[in-house]
Parts: sequence; structure tokens; C-alpha cells
Amino acid sequence: MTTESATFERSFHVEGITRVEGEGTLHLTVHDGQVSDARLKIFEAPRYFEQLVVGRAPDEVIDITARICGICPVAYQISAAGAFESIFEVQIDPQVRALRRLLYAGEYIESHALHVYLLHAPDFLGYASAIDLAKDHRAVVEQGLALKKVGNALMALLGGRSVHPVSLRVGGFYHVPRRAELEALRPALANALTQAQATLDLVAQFQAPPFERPVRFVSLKHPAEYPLFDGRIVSNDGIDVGIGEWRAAFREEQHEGTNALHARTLSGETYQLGPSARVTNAADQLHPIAREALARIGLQEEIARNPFWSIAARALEILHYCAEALEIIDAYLPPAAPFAPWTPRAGAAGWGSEAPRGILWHHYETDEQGLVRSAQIVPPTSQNQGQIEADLRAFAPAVLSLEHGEATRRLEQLVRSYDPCISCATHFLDLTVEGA
Amino acid sequence: MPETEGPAPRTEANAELVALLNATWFAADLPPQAQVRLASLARRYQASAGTTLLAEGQLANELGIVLSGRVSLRTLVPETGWITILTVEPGDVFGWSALVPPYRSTSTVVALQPVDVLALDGPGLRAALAADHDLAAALYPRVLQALARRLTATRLQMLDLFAR
Amino acid sequence: MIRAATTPHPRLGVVKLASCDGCQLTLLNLEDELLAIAERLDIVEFPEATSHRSNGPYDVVLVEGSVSTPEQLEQIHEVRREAKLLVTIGACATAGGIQALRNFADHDAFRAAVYAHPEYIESLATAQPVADYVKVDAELRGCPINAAQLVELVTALLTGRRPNLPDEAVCAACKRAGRVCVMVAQGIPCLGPVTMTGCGALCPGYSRGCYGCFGPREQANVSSLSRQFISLGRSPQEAGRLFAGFTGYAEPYRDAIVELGGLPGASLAGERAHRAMGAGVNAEGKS
Amino acid sequence: MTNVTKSAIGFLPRAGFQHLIELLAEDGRTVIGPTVADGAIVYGEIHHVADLPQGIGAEQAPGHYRLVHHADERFFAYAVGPTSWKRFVFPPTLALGESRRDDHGHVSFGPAPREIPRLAFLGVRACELAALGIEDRVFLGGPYTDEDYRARRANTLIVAVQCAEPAATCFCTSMGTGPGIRSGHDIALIELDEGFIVTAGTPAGSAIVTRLDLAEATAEQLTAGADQLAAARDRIGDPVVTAGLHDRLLAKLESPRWAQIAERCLACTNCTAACPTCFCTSVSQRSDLDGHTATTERRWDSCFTKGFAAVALGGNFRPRVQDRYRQWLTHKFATWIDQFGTSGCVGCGRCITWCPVGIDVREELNVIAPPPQVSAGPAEAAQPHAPRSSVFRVEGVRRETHDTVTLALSTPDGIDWSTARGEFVMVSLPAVGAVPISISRRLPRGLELTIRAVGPTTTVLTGLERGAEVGLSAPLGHGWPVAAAQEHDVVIVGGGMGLAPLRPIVDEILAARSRYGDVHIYYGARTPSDVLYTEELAAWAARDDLEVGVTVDRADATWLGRVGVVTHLFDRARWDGTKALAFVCGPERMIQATVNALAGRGLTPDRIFISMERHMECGVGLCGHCQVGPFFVCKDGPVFSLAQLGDVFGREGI
Repeated sequence: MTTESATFERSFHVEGITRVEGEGTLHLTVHDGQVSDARLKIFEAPRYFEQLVVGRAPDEVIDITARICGICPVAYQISAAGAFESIFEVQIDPQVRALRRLLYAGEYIESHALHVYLLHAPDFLGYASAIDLAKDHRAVVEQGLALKKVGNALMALLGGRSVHPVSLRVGGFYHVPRRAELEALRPALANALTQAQATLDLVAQFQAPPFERPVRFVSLKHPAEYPLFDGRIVSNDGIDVGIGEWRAAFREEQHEGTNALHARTLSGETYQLGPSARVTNAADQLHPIAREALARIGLQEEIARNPFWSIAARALEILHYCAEALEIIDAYLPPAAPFAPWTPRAGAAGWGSEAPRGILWHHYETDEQGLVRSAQIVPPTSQNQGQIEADLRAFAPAVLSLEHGEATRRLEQLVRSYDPCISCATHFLDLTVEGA
Repeated sequence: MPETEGPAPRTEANAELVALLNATWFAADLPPQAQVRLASLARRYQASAGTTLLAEGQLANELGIVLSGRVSLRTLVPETGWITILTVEPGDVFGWSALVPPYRSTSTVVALQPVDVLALDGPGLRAALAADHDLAAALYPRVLQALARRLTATRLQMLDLFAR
Repeated sequence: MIRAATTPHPRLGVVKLASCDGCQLTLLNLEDELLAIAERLDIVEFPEATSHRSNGPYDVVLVEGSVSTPEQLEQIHEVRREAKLLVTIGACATAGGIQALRNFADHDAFRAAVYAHPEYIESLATAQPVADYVKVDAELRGCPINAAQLVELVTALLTGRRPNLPDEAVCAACKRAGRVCVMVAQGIPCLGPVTMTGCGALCPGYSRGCYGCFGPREQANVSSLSRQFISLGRSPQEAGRLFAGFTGYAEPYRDAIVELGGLPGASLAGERAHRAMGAGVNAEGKS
Repeated sequence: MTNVTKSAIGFLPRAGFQHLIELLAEDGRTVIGPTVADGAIVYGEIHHVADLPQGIGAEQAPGHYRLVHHADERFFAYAVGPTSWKRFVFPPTLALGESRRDDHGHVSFGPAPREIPRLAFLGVRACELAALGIEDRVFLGGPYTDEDYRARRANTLIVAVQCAEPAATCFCTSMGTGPGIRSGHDIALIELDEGFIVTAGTPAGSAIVTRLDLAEATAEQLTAGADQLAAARDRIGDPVVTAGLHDRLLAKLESPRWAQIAERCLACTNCTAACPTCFCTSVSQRSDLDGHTATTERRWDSCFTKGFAAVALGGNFRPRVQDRYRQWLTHKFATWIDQFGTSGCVGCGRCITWCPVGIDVREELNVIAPPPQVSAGPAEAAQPHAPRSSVFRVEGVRRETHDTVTLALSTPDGIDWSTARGEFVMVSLPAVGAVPISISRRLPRGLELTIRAVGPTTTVLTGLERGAEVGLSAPLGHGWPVAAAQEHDVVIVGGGMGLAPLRPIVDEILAARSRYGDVHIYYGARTPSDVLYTEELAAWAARDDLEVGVTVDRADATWLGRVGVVTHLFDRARWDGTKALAFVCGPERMIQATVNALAGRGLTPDRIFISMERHMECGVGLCGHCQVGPFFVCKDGPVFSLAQLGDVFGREGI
């Protein structure tokens, strides 16, 4: 919904942005063609996870933090497990590590297919939802659902179910699949690989609104693999810290008049996480199939400059993870033990992993029994929020000439480009009273 | 009070009343002296359908025995109206309140059909039962039985069996 | 939402309170049925999936999440007024969810621990299941809900019958699936015997104990099971923490947690929980 | 080595065991046998001796099972684990049928596609052979049989291995089922350190055995086998005194112990699932989104679930866990004998080991019904027969009350339903459900069913219109012994919906009125608007050869009929009950009150017939839901004489 107020002042207000995970509002005020205020407000109810995990055992924390977000539970589980494994110095069996990448691949394929087809594509094609889109382009939506299903099937095999899987524990898994069980997924994944190529070709034909700006891309970086849950935290402008050292480069800060925790670099600047950041910072580590495809569509520069092209980065990552998943399956030998044993001890460590939306960073402090003393969870959306608002400020003047409803839809589309997961973002809750 | 003509005309021959009593479940096979004593306290009346024989809260002056026809025991439920709790069939009694203090009726008694009733004078019966222990010994078990039967029936009704 | 169809389809709404979105996602995860469902129901409100919005009326509304802010309290009453059938989906809506564990502890202390300026955070002292506030016509349990049960619910709605959602222990499904009892054969504590099935006995199939996503089944004998956990070598606190999961606020798990003192900050928890349970402790007693 | 002669007992060296597995496979069989998975010895597919639990056993105690390693190389040195063979002959879930219903209300029913695997069971113990024998009686003993079970059973070859390694939870000795193998096997093996003593029990077994390279078993080997059997027997002892257990147990239905067990019992159903003889099932339907096609599926259920004995509108005959435990234990060890001629327990100990809280039936039996005296019970002759749905059309719908209708149904199949026996039919509607409904009138080409909307299925059924179709089973159950009432006076007492199943009695009497003495019909309903068959009741009342009394529990002032309980209609009547037979149907409490009043009128228990209400699921005595004492209400009833029921009638939680 949009309202026009004074002659020289326009405000765009979307009460309840749709096709995002969770609840948020978008508010923009424009004075004489200049954006005076741009805010993405979160009104998701607080759920106090950092306090809920205090006094709990590490394996319980893996299950509890998953409930922060039903869209990317594996990201929470892997980040939490990584932090505890760092504290307890657990060595992970290489096959177990491969299975974790495979589980995460399932989440990427599912989450990205959901976003590309059901949430974001309707913006590019002028529909209110994928259900409306399906009335005219059923095959397109069916292709998206088929891809999503393969991602879900991977998670269901490795984790028991795709939403809040049950298999991950500190040191590995509770249970690992037999080779034959993984091989059974091969035909569906091979088919998905073809569909992922088609997806990339489809989105490459989309028209993105013209909007280019320089941006600081932050992602994990690993010497030998596409960034997922290992390596260092880097940016395209020189940040380079250990995976446990997020606090050495970033901080959560409070903005005046709000209680929102936005993440900024230590020098107070905004940055972008997620598929565009990864594809830009680690293009050379994409699977050869994905690298070739990127060369074919030739959108690397656009992805780096125009946030709307994140849809292409997502499609590229779907392709990457379909290809990587097939390789992991082909090379799989069941590990000697599903998990490595560990001894609890007092300590503290941080760990991050690349959730589909960007780095999700956890930090825990444990007591002698290994129970959690304190926790910090920095979800990707709270880190992206500053950049989203900066982009809104920069992009808004370009749509002011459009019909009001259309302008508002464009602004929403920009927000959706970041695939904001507001459920995750509960702890940077913004409760500034409107108009205060 | 029933809309019968005039106050308690005990005109019928005692023998006929004894015979009528003997034909009811309530008084059948009582010792002859008891039947004669009861007959001396009895009057017989008829009432047409719809007649209110006794109103809830009213002084119950008589213990009625239904000879023929059907009377209903009702109570008024706010916002629902009159609810029939029980019907009294030939041979059975109504107005037991006439025997138990404070001698006030616990429900409203209405004839559903033309009824023929044998009514025993309440104060007279109480006096006779107090004075005549043989009569009391013969009659009270019948009163108790009638009340017990009604009590068990009420319980079953309360269970609302058929609602299930 | 505009439909060309001539026959009126039931109007479906999907609304969200405090939750992780995973149960709504389960609807979007019905890849094989989603489009068929969309052809038979008018999805008039489902902000996660469509920009069409509606405040009702709804023939059926699926509610995800627990009631944990004053706005949500208003919202749920509004939704109830607009809905013919209100179905709660998931552990948050049916049992309060993981966030309801704060009901055992001191809310203000919780708030202060996460937010530097807790006075700005408007949330109710407790996170409650929807049925604590409004009438609920049906519920789908689970954290998250089970896709097959969701399809069964939708099918039942479309064919006009009651959904077939059996109330039996996880054990029943576990044994039908031919799984070996993890508690008997490996000494792993498992909530299966007191938890309602619906997940297909997932966790025992992954060599771990059930952690109670679907909440207590009828007549759940939690005291016998906690005694068994303790005899398997768990401390009362550990046993209590097993119940303090995603449906921990549901009776009788709630009682077991309080009795075993298994929730962190138990000194706070005891008193607070008694208040939450209406045990008669003065409400001003502590805050 | 040379082949031994048929009469000799063979010996198979351990190295030759793989050959046996191969021969079974060559016979076209999937071999199912013991293998290690998830911390237990379970039954799974066996392709090679390497799949067998060589050198592995298990330590068992109440609520406890752990794998242990042996020093020897034996394949079968363990006591039974969590799996039982019933899983393979009586699958946990089974598609029973497929049905369709189109937009015009046409219905059709067909069988589910079925593939019966050809199996060989390897390593069956004596207690397990006994369990299969018990299941045979349950599923094939009649009057109705389970054809799926029959087919699976017939397609299975059994290789038994005598038990030498009993667990601490075993009590086959007490139940008389083991540890020695007696019958029921195709091939029997006795495992010794160096190999197996082999005998064939059937021609099918013999056909395999003769192809093995067998030596003749030596006297030492035979002695070793006998010794280890004796040792096993000694280790088990005789933990449960079974003499007189049937009567001892049934005499303790009011023991305080039941409530004590319920404090421990989780009602989790693990004992019934692990039990090799428990056979209770439930049936549900799954359908497509439009309800056009549906699959009927049967799944293992348990008398420990609350819903198991639940009836419409929230009623439950076994509401407490103590009721359910009592039902299970008394059935297994006592009423099973009345029903099937054997105990339902084989003493395998699975229910003890796999009870998560370790409830030990041996201990409970000894506490509840301490020793000792005699048991009893003959079995009935079998009459193979299986019900199948036929399509019926709704010819007429008569609304009886606000929630009750009478459907007149006809069938094109030409059967004369007016003479069909049986008391009720299973009515099924694709994608909706199946419910048992009493026949309320028999017609030349069909029948009438009076249905009250009390649940999801009946709600849909009461909304059917003329022309709609439903599926009906053949009439099931034992009905009213109306013929026995000829030359007698007849008292018919109905309460609420209970008049519906009584109506055919009136029809039958009126068809030959002169054969009966005085006939009294008494009917009680909740309110005047709940009275069924008002016109017929008036017509009956108008006859001078019937006495008809109608009463309601409560009424408004416009009702001129009787108000009060149904027993008041006759408790002071003048008829002589000693010459009468009574037929009573209604809610259980109404039946109790009526039975007391009838006794007061001089009727003896053998002449009072009642219809029992229970949760009926399969309708043919194979699912276990409607069990009451030693009876299945669907198969043995629903009509019983009071004398037949004995003190089962009116007992709480049965």
C-alpha cells in the first residue's frame, strides 16, 4: 500500500513485505527528490534464543538454534557445531565433512529454488505470486518445484527431514547413510543439474532494473573449495580475519532511537553478504560446470554491481551445488564412525558458515561440563540490513517518476533481492515507533 | 388446588374406595384395617386435561393416587420454559410433599389427559400415621419404594444416556 | 486474489505469529501437491508466498507461531473472528514452541540478557499456544509439522471429513517401521513413549532418542519415563532438559521439567513456572 | 561326503551352511534371517553367511538389550531379538483395497494390488514356531479368515534352529512351547560348534535337505545336541506356574496391582508390537485431494492406545491405562484360551526386554494371580469366509430426527436380503471411511440402515441423497435368536438408537404373529424429537396384538406422552416374565437398568438377549478392537445372552 502526503514529500510504506521469510515493513520518506529516511523495519516477535541456549548442552544447542529459521536450519546447525568443535578441538572425518557439505548443498538447492522461483521470479515477470505465475507459465513453476524437491530429498536422506533435520551433532552425525541410499538420489540430481542450467538461462533473460553501485562484499574464503563452512572471513576491499574472529572486523551496533542491532564493519560501514558476495569473491572456486555457465551468460560484472542480479548468483549456486553433490555422492565411502567423540571443557570460540543468505556467525562460551554460558548469534540478514537501507536510499530517486504502485513494487523487489530472512533477524528487532 | 367442584365431598361409600385403593399399586394388599383407615381419609375427583392439580411451592395438602389418566410433573426453567420431568401413571402417587415438611410441592402437577384421582388428606394422614404404628409400618415402605423408584429414575435421566 | 473459476473455492489464509516459518515452508515443500492445492483453494492470505493480501474472511486459516506480543494477541482474536475454521500448525502454535521455555524463567532477565535496552522491546511475559486465547478447531503438531499430515488435513478439508491424525505414541510408528528401540538396545533416553506420533519415528531411525517435537500424547506417563531416564544414568537435570524442548511448555512435560529442575536458572524457573501454571504464587512476587 | 539316507539324521558342517542359503535362494526364495543392525539382532535379508551374527549374542533383561561377543563361531547363539516373524506374514501396514467415488455418487471397490513374496525364514525358534501356530488359529481358524495371511504363510518355508542360548527374559518352558523344536518347521537345525544336525519336517523341507552334502550325524553329535537343549531348559527353569492361570487371573480382575502397574506402564504399545502373536489392527483411508480415489490401509494397532476402545461421541470402554494393561494381560493368558484354545503367550520374553521401563509379565502374573490349578477351552470349527464390499444404491432417504436418517438401500446382485442372517453390515464410502451399522430392516432386494450422525463418516452417510452409492459388506455377526422366542412371550426394550436393530425382530414377529405369545415393545428416547420410527410406533400401538410403551427422558409442555425412564414402562407390569424372552438394545447403562428390571419381572439371564456396543473396526474378529472378555463383539455378538456374558457384563474398563 502506498500513500502520498504533501506536495513535496512522498512516502512509500509497505506494511508487511510479502514473499520474504518473516515479518517486516519498509518505510521510505522522500523530500524534494531526496530520500530523507529509508528503513526496513522488522516486527518479528523476539524469541530470545541467545538466552534460551544458556545452560544447555552443545547437541541441544544444535537442535535449538535450528529453530531460529525454518528456511535455513542446516546453516544454524553447522555454525553451532563448528563453534563447539572449535572449543572441544574435535577432528572431523573427511567423509563426515563431505556429508555435511552434501547436507548443506541440499539446503542451498531448496532455499535458492524457493527464492528464485516462488519469491523473486514473480517480480521480474510481473506476477503477485508463483501461484499466479503458474497459471500462465506452469512449466516454469514446475521446474522450480522439481529443483526444490531434489534439495529437500537430499536433506531428508541425510537429516531425516528438510525442515529442522535431526541428524547433525557435535563431531559429525548421529547416523550416516549407506552408499546405496545416496546413489538412489543420483538420477534425480543429474536431472536437477539440467534443470539448474535451464534456470540460469531463464533468469539471464530477465530484465533487472538499472541500478549500479559499488559495494563491499563479505564472504568466507577457503583455499580449495567454494566457501561454505570453513576458511577465513574476507571482503573485496581487504578485510581478512579468521573464521572465529568476526569480532575483529565487525560489530553489532545500536542506532540512535532504536534498539536494532545492525552489523557494521569496525569503521561503521555497511556491507553485503550472500550469493552475489560469494560469486564475486570466489568465482574461481565455483564448480567448473558453474564457471562455464557463468562465462556463457556473462553476468559476472552485473552480479557484482547490481543487487537485482542476485537472482543469477542464486541460480549459479544451485547449479554449483547440484554438480558438487553428484561428485560427493560418487566419491562417498561410509565413514568408520558417524561421529568423533569429544570431551567437554570450558572454553569459548566463534564459527561461521555461509548460509544461503550469507555468513551466519555463532559464538559460544562453555563451562567445564560443556554447557553454554553465553551465546552470540549474528544472522546474515542483520548484517545485510544496513546495505539494504543504503541501497533503498540510492535506488529510490530512480523510481520516483514511476506510478506509485509500480515504484513501491520496485522497492520491494530490491528488498527481496537480499532474500531477507526476518525470522533469523529477531535479535535486531527494531521497535522505533512510526513517526517518532 | 384442582378445579374440582367444592371442597372434598367424601360421598362415596367407603367400600368402593377400599376397592379402588386395592386396585392401585400403592395400596394393594395392605392390611384391611389400613385400607379402611386410608379410605376414610380419601376423596375421589376427576380433572380435565390441562388442569393444574398442584403448583410448585404451594402447600401440598393431599397425597394423590392416579386411578386413570396421566399427570405430568413440571418445572419452569428460565429461558427454556416448562420442562416435564416425569409423568405419573395409573397406580402411582404424586404429592408426596404432603408427608414431608415443609409440606410444599416440589413441582407443578398438570393433568395431561382427563384424570381420575384418589386423594388422601395430608394432615389427616400424617396424624393417622403418627398415632397408628401398624398403619405406619404398612404404609411407609410403600412410600419409600415410590420415592426410591423415582430417585433411581431421576439419576438415569441425569446421566443423559441417549445423548451419547 | 482474482480467480476465473465459477465455483467458489474455500478461502485459505496462512498467518504467522512468533515462529521460524518452517511450518509454512512445509506447505511450500509440497512440491507434488502445491499447484493442485492452489487450484482447489483460494489462497487469499499467505504473505510468505504471495503479495495478495486479505484480512479475511477465511474458510480456513492456518496459524503458525505462538502468541508472544501484545500485537499478536490482538491479531489472533482478529483472525479468529474472520475464520470459520482455525487450524494451528506446529509446536509454536499448539504448545508455545521453544520460545515458551522463557515462561519458566524471569522474562525481564531474559530480555535484558539479549537486548541492551529491553524497555523498547514489547513482548508479553510469556509465549503461549494459540488455544490459550482463542478456540482452535484442529491442530497439526510437530516442529515442524509433517508434510503427509498437512496433505491429510487439506484433503479432509476438501472432502468434508475429519482429518485422520492418530493419537498414539511414537513407539507405535517406530515398531511398525521395524526400528530397534534406542532406549532398550543402546540406553539412549527417548521421549517416544510419551510423545505423539506424526513424524514417522524419525529420530530413532537416525540412532537418537525422540526429542518430543509432536508434544505429549494422551495420558503421557512422564513420571515413569523420567524415573527410567534416571535409572539409565542421567541426572535429574539432564532428564529434565530432555523434556525442555520444542513442546516443553505443554503439560505434562511442563510438570516434569519443574519437578526435575532441569531448566537452566532453575531457581528462577521454579517460582516463575509456578506462576505461569497458576499455582497461586503472588504475581508481584518477583520480576 | 556322501548323501545320507532319508531315515538317517544328517550333519552339515559349518562350511556347508552357505550352500543351504544358496539352495533356499535357488528355490526362488528371499531368505530372511538374523542379522545385526542398530545394536540388535534383527531379522533381515540374508544373502551370505557373513550377514549372520556369527559369534554375536545378546544380553537381555527387563527393559535392557545389549549385543555381546562370544568366543565361538556360532551363527545362532542368541535368544530372540526385537523382530518377530509376524512382520513378514502379517505386515505392519497393508493396503487392503482401492475404492472410487465419482461426482455423481457412483462408487466402486476393488482389491489392492498385492505381491506375495516367496520367503524362507532362517533361524526360527521353537517359541516362534508356536507363535506362528497361534497366529494360524487367529487368522485361519474361522469363521472369517485373513486371505493375505494365508497366502503369505503358504509361501514361506521355515528353517528352525533349536535354541541353545536362552535369555534371562525367556519362559518358553512355562508356556510349553520350547526350547525344543517339535513341529511347524520344514527343516530343523541343531547348531553345534562344528556344524548343524539337520532334519526335514515336511516334503518341501526334505527337497532342500536332500540336496545338501550331509554326513550322518554321529551319536556324540546327537548327544551334544540333546545336552545343550537340556542345559537351555535348565537355565530357563519354570518362571511362571501356568496350571490354573486362566481361572486365577480372571478371578483377580479387581486386583489393586493393575493400578500399580499403570503407574509404571507407558502404554507405549511396544510390548504388543514386539509380541509375536498380538494381532490387533486398525483401518484407515487415504484419498486424493478430491476424494475420488482412496486406498484402504490396515496397520498394526494396539489395545494400549486410547482410541482403540473408543466409540463415537467421546465414549471409551477402557479409559484408563490400568484397564488396557488388564485387557492385554488377561487376554494373552486367559481369555485367549477361551477364544482360540491356546494361550496367547509363547514365553519368548520380548515384551519384557522391549518394555522401555522393564515391566516383567512373569513377575506381574505371579503377583496378581499367585499359583496354583487347571485350564480349559475347546476350539471352534473353521468356516473360511471373507467379506467383500458390494455396491448398494440409496433408493430412499427418510429423515428420522435432526441427526438421524434411514437409508433404504438396494443391490442389483439379486441376493434375497430378507433371509440373509447377520446383525450388521460394514458400510464404506471411498475416501471417507467405513463404519459398522446395524440392519434396521430387511427388504427383498436390500435393506434399511438407520444412521445417526455421530462422527465424520456417519455425518457424510446421513447426508447422502437418493441415487448415491455405498459399499456394504455381507451381513456380519450373530443376530437376535428370534426363532427361539416362538411359543413364548416377547419383551423388546429399546433405548435411543437401540430401537433400530430391534426393528427387524418386530418385522419378523409380525410376519408370523400367531407363532408368538404376548409381545411387548418398550422404547425410551432422550426427548420427543429423538424418537425414531414415530409412524411405525403409532401403527404398532394401534394393533391389539402388541403392547407398545414409549417414554422420553425429558420433554417440554407440549408432549402428552410419558416422561421417565424406560424401565418404568414395565417394572410394574402384570405380565409373567418367567414365560418371556427379552431383546434389549441401547446405551450400556440403559441396558444395565433394563436387565435389572427384567430380572425383577422374573426373566433369567439365559432368556435376556442384549446387543453390546463396542468399537468395531474389521467386523470379522480379526482386528481385536471389540474384544470384551473372551469374545469379539463383532464375530461372537453383537447379540449375547446375559448368561453367555457372565460377569463380563457391566464391568468397568473391560
